[in-house]
Amino acid sequence: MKLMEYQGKDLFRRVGIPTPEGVFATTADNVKSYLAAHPGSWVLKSQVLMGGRGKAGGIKFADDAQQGEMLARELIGKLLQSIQNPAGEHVKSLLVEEKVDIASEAYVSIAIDRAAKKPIVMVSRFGGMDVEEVAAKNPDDIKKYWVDPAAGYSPFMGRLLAFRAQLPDGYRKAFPSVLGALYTLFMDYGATLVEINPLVLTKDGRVIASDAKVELDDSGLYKHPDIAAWNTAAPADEDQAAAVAIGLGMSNYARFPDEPGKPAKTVGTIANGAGLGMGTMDAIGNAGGGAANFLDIGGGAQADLVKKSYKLVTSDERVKAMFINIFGGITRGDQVAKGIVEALAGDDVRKVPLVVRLTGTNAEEGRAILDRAGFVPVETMDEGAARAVALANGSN
Amino acid sequence: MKLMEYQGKDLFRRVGIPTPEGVFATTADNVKSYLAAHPGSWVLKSQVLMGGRGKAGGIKFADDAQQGEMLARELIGKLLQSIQNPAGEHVKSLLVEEKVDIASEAYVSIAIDRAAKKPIVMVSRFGGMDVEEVAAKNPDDIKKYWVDPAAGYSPFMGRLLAFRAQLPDGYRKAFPSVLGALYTLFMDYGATLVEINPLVLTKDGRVIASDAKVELDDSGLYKHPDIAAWNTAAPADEDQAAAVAIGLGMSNYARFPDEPGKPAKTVGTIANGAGLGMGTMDAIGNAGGGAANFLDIGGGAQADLVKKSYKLVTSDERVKAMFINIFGGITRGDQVAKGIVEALAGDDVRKVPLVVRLTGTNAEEGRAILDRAGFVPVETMDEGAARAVALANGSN
Amino acid sequence: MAIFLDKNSKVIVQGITGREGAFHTQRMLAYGTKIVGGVTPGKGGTTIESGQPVFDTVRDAVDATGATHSIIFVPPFAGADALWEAHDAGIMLAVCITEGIPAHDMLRVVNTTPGMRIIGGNCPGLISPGKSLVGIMPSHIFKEGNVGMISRSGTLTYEIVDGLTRAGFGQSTCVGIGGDPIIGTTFVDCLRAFANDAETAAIVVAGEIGGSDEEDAAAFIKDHIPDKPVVGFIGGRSAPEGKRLGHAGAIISGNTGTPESKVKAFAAAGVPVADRPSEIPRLLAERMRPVPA
Amino acid sequence: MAIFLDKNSKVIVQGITGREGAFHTQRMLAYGTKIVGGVTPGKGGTTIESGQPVFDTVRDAVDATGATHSIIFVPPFAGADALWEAHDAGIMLAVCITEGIPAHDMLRVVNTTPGMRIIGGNCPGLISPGKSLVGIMPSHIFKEGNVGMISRSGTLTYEIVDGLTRAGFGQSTCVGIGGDPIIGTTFVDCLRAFANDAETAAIVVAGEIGGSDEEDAAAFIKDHIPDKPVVGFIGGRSAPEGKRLGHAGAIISGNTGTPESKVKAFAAAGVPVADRPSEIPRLLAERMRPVPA
Repeated sequence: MKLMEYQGKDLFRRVGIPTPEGVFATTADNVKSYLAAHPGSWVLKSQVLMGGRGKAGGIKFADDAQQGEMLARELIGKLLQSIQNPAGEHVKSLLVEEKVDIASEAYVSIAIDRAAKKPIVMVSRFGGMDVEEVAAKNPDDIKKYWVDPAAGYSPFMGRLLAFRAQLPDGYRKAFPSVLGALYTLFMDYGATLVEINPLVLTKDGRVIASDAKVELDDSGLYKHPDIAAWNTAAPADEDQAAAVAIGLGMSNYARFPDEPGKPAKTVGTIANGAGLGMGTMDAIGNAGGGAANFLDIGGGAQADLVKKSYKLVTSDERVKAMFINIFGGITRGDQVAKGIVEALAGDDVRKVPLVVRLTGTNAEEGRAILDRAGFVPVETMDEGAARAVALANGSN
Repeated sequence: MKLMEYQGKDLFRRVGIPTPEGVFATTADNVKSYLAAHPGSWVLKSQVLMGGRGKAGGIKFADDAQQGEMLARELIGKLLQSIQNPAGEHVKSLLVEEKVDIASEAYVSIAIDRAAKKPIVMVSRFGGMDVEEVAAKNPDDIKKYWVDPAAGYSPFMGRLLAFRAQLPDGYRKAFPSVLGALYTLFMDYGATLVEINPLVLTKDGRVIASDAKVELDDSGLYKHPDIAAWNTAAPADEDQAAAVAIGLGMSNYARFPDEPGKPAKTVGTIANGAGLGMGTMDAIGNAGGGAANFLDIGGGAQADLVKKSYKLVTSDERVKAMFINIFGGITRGDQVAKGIVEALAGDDVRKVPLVVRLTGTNAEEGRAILDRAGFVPVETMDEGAARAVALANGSN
Repeated sequence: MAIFLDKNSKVIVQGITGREGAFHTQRMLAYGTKIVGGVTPGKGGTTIESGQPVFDTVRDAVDATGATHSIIFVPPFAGADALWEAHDAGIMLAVCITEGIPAHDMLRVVNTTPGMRIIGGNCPGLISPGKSLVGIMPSHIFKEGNVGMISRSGTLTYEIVDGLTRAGFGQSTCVGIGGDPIIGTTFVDCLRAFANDAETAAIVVAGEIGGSDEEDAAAFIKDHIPDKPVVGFIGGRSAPEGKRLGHAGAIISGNTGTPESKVKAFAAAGVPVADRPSEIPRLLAERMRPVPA
Repeated sequence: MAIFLDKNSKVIVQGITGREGAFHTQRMLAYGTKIVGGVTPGKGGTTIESGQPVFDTVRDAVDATGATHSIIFVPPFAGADALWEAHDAGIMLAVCITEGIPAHDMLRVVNTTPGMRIIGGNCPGLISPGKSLVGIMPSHIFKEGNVGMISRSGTLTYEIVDGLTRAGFGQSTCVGIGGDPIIGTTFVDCLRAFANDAETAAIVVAGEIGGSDEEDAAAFIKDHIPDKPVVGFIGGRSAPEGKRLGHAGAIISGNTGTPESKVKAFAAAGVPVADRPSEIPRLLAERMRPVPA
């Protein structure tokens, strides 16, 4: 679960990371009244999850209430688009923050290093810019430290990184405790990424988190019902929301936008297991078609979930044919077949030409069910993919 | 720092350990009005640190407000005495708690195992009684588990202990989480001991901490200023308070009560280091005398602390002679000598015959200072002890 | 002797009386796995229908049976606890089927269970065909042989193995390492074991987009496996960038974890990458009967 | 070769520019200790008056000097951090002088610094007389020789060593293990090292009331040190029960940690316990010239 900046900063304040003064606003009136009550120079920051927000015009500066109101009206509802996010994202809210006098900008983040199986801390004195660019140009400008999660964080790690990354002197006193608080957030809230870019050193000597990027592990969200509710209140991704709505995991369904120069995404796919799901997409591609989506029904799916999944995939109007590819392990072929038959029998689903491949656990029982419904499955994944592509292209 | 029961239960509630309904009371009127507002059967528990409170008559039962007020008047101000604590302790406050219907009583504690360097959890199905007696009679009735502090607590430990200790079935569901909360308390508050005796299973199936014994590590108290303030508000031990008042550690000063059949405690002692402090006491004993106290000025003490320590020890009217025994390491002989000379020069101290032994770091400088004040130190600890005992006995 | 698991390995099932645990216990017994008992707190002292004893704790189970292997079927919130309990009881290898264990739980578990090999979580388990199955794979598709197989995915493994078996390539051991961000045993751990296993003559590595496990595997193969043919596969190569697909690992962003990066790494290690699972047997066959020099 | 420390050990001082650190650095240098540098964050790149370089971090210090030993003079709240930093940098032995480190900090440190020997905290350190001093002991009272000495107390060690030296018994190594509840190195750790040290012919163990370290030591001596004479001492034997005296260890309650229990344990191991420090040389002398059988 990706958090918006204002949500990330809420967590920052809980663990004691200094953030700029400010207020969260959903209307231009909010902004106007806050600025009227708090004269000074303020920044209006669009609250979106996409990258490249600044370049897309999502950040504005206001020196009085009138200007603030005007800019807020301009921003709220605006569609921000960037190179990373050509589809763009609508601005629904703003974070209004004090404009601080910047002496220096640093970068700091903590993520999970899968290979090392440890949290990795990264620090650079080149903050406020795209860190991947820094990493590409001069990898040595980013200093890394792997924390042993058994021992946990200790301040020397912050000192070591500050010295090695050559952060300006002004950071040194605050940095070990800011990093310690960030580590606490990372561990206590089950984050997969926490990032402050930039961590600002102000001209009057304060160290402040000017931005906040936080991603939480979905599997651990149940430990934090208050934060899980943030997600429910504002689902960040339509596909995730749709998946959750039918009882799938958040990452079990994804639609793929059409890509110029590639085959149209006209084949819907359903498979059991993420690996086979990906393999099924790839097979559609190998057969010259375009998979409209990825959908993994998971392990041990019952008939009802299969039915709902079928309905979800066919709700995408682009889908002209469907390939259901099941290699039973925990998942039992009879349940899948039952779900297919029920789905096709219902009045509430859009019917498209369907190819089924069914093997593994209880495959024979499943084939028998499909057989009774007059449906003959294919034998292999390659064969099924080729057939589904042909059907989507109007052949039979 | 030992906590009173009501303070321990405050911490229990912070970590989610169930405690009986109730209220803390410092006057009989408190008790009366609470019982008037909350009809039922209540227990009045004297808040003291000493053991054997129940046998000493410190626990009473009341069924209405009038009875409660009467019993509270009786208890508050009463001197409780037990075999463990013949000197006794005055009751200053009460904890009034619901009288629960007990189905079963278990014992659970977590302490630091010095040898294993790990927290040790102990569980017994024989709660509500003296656990040392249980341990002595049938050690196998107490089940132990050593937690790896790097991995921390996990619920299987609670299940394992509940099964091994044969706790009644009613405990099983709640026990792993109660123990987990107790472990959290132990770690988060830097406890050296947390004990629930008894952990009650009520007839209506609740698992409740009926008593609370918590000891916190003094060295870690600075991390919990709110709790450290409890201690300041109600110092549990006069000696500890006196030590802290002059700038010593809480455990650096202890007076010893007179013991029947042993020499009168007439020799005051001051040494540097706990080991030498104990050795000095022992030397007084070996010389046929009685050390009135233990006082360790610590490492690197300055003259002022030596002066204040002298004043503290001689404030005990039993002290007829004093033995100051210094083997300089971090502590420098000149500072000690300076402190002694200043103490003896002051008008505000009671002067008793004094023996000084001074060796180690800067001993020569120290001896020169004493020499200038007309004072000749002895050469060895044994010699000094013998001389101090003789002086206390009126010889010269 | 295959890797990690042979026919004498004594296995217990944590969660033996649960729905999944009970179902797969019977499947494993049917395959010949030496299931010596199981654990369900509160059901200690009973036996399951097929006769295996149930214990309250893993310690009890290990003390009574001498089990060295465990397979775990518990809900996600209890996954870390089950692994720690297995470690505490002296289990040497634990297969964690449970899906959805919080990543930070696993982070702490893998760093505090020295000496215990963990397979998974979120994995289909382990099979040494003809010897023992400690997992949930459909066992009939496997066949005893000399190809070692490692995969991040469950069902994709079945797809590939099915093809291998049909083509006549039996397997020494197949390991589904799991697709979660933090797993106990990596490709490299398995490769190290296969490299030293006399019964394994060739290896199939079935990876996915995302993460750097495949790149790490390629580097290990290049340096340490000069003498056994290895064939690779990368699932999800047609996925658009930035999409999270089921396995938390399978997300592409920046230059790490792209299909190109993985294919390049395998190529540098002399490992051919199949475009589709059905190609794997052919690539293997070409390399298992090398033209004499 | 003494134990833990010899004349070639390269030592750094954590907190070298602080009051205590600076003072004892000069004392150690005067004794001949190979102090190769020190650490004070923010003072990296400077040198102290006697010429040793100061570094910002322990890693920098170890990288530049190859130090293997460290002595720590930092405030209590920074004690655990200093020990973890030493471990992180690959220090093999760290002497922690700092007094008052929270017990739970030490609990976590000693369980998460595998491979590094910690002496202390709240200890006077380590000396191999004539070779090297990594501690704060008054060095002039020590003399090179073949008696190993271990003690929980600082000043009591001096008292005893002074007596040994005056009686002609030099020392191989003296270790002040510290009096805190959780310490890095115990009596048993030292005894194991002394048992295997060719230069140590006899051992003095100076214990205290409280805890069970002396009982553990006695058990170890009984089982593993049949051939070297050991003499014991127990401080605080005249203390009334239930009084906490300075060292957190020195508290008597119940039957554990009583003087009787310790004396009995030593007696069972054939270890005489001196009634006063001044008796130790005599007890040692009686055992170091055994009557020929």
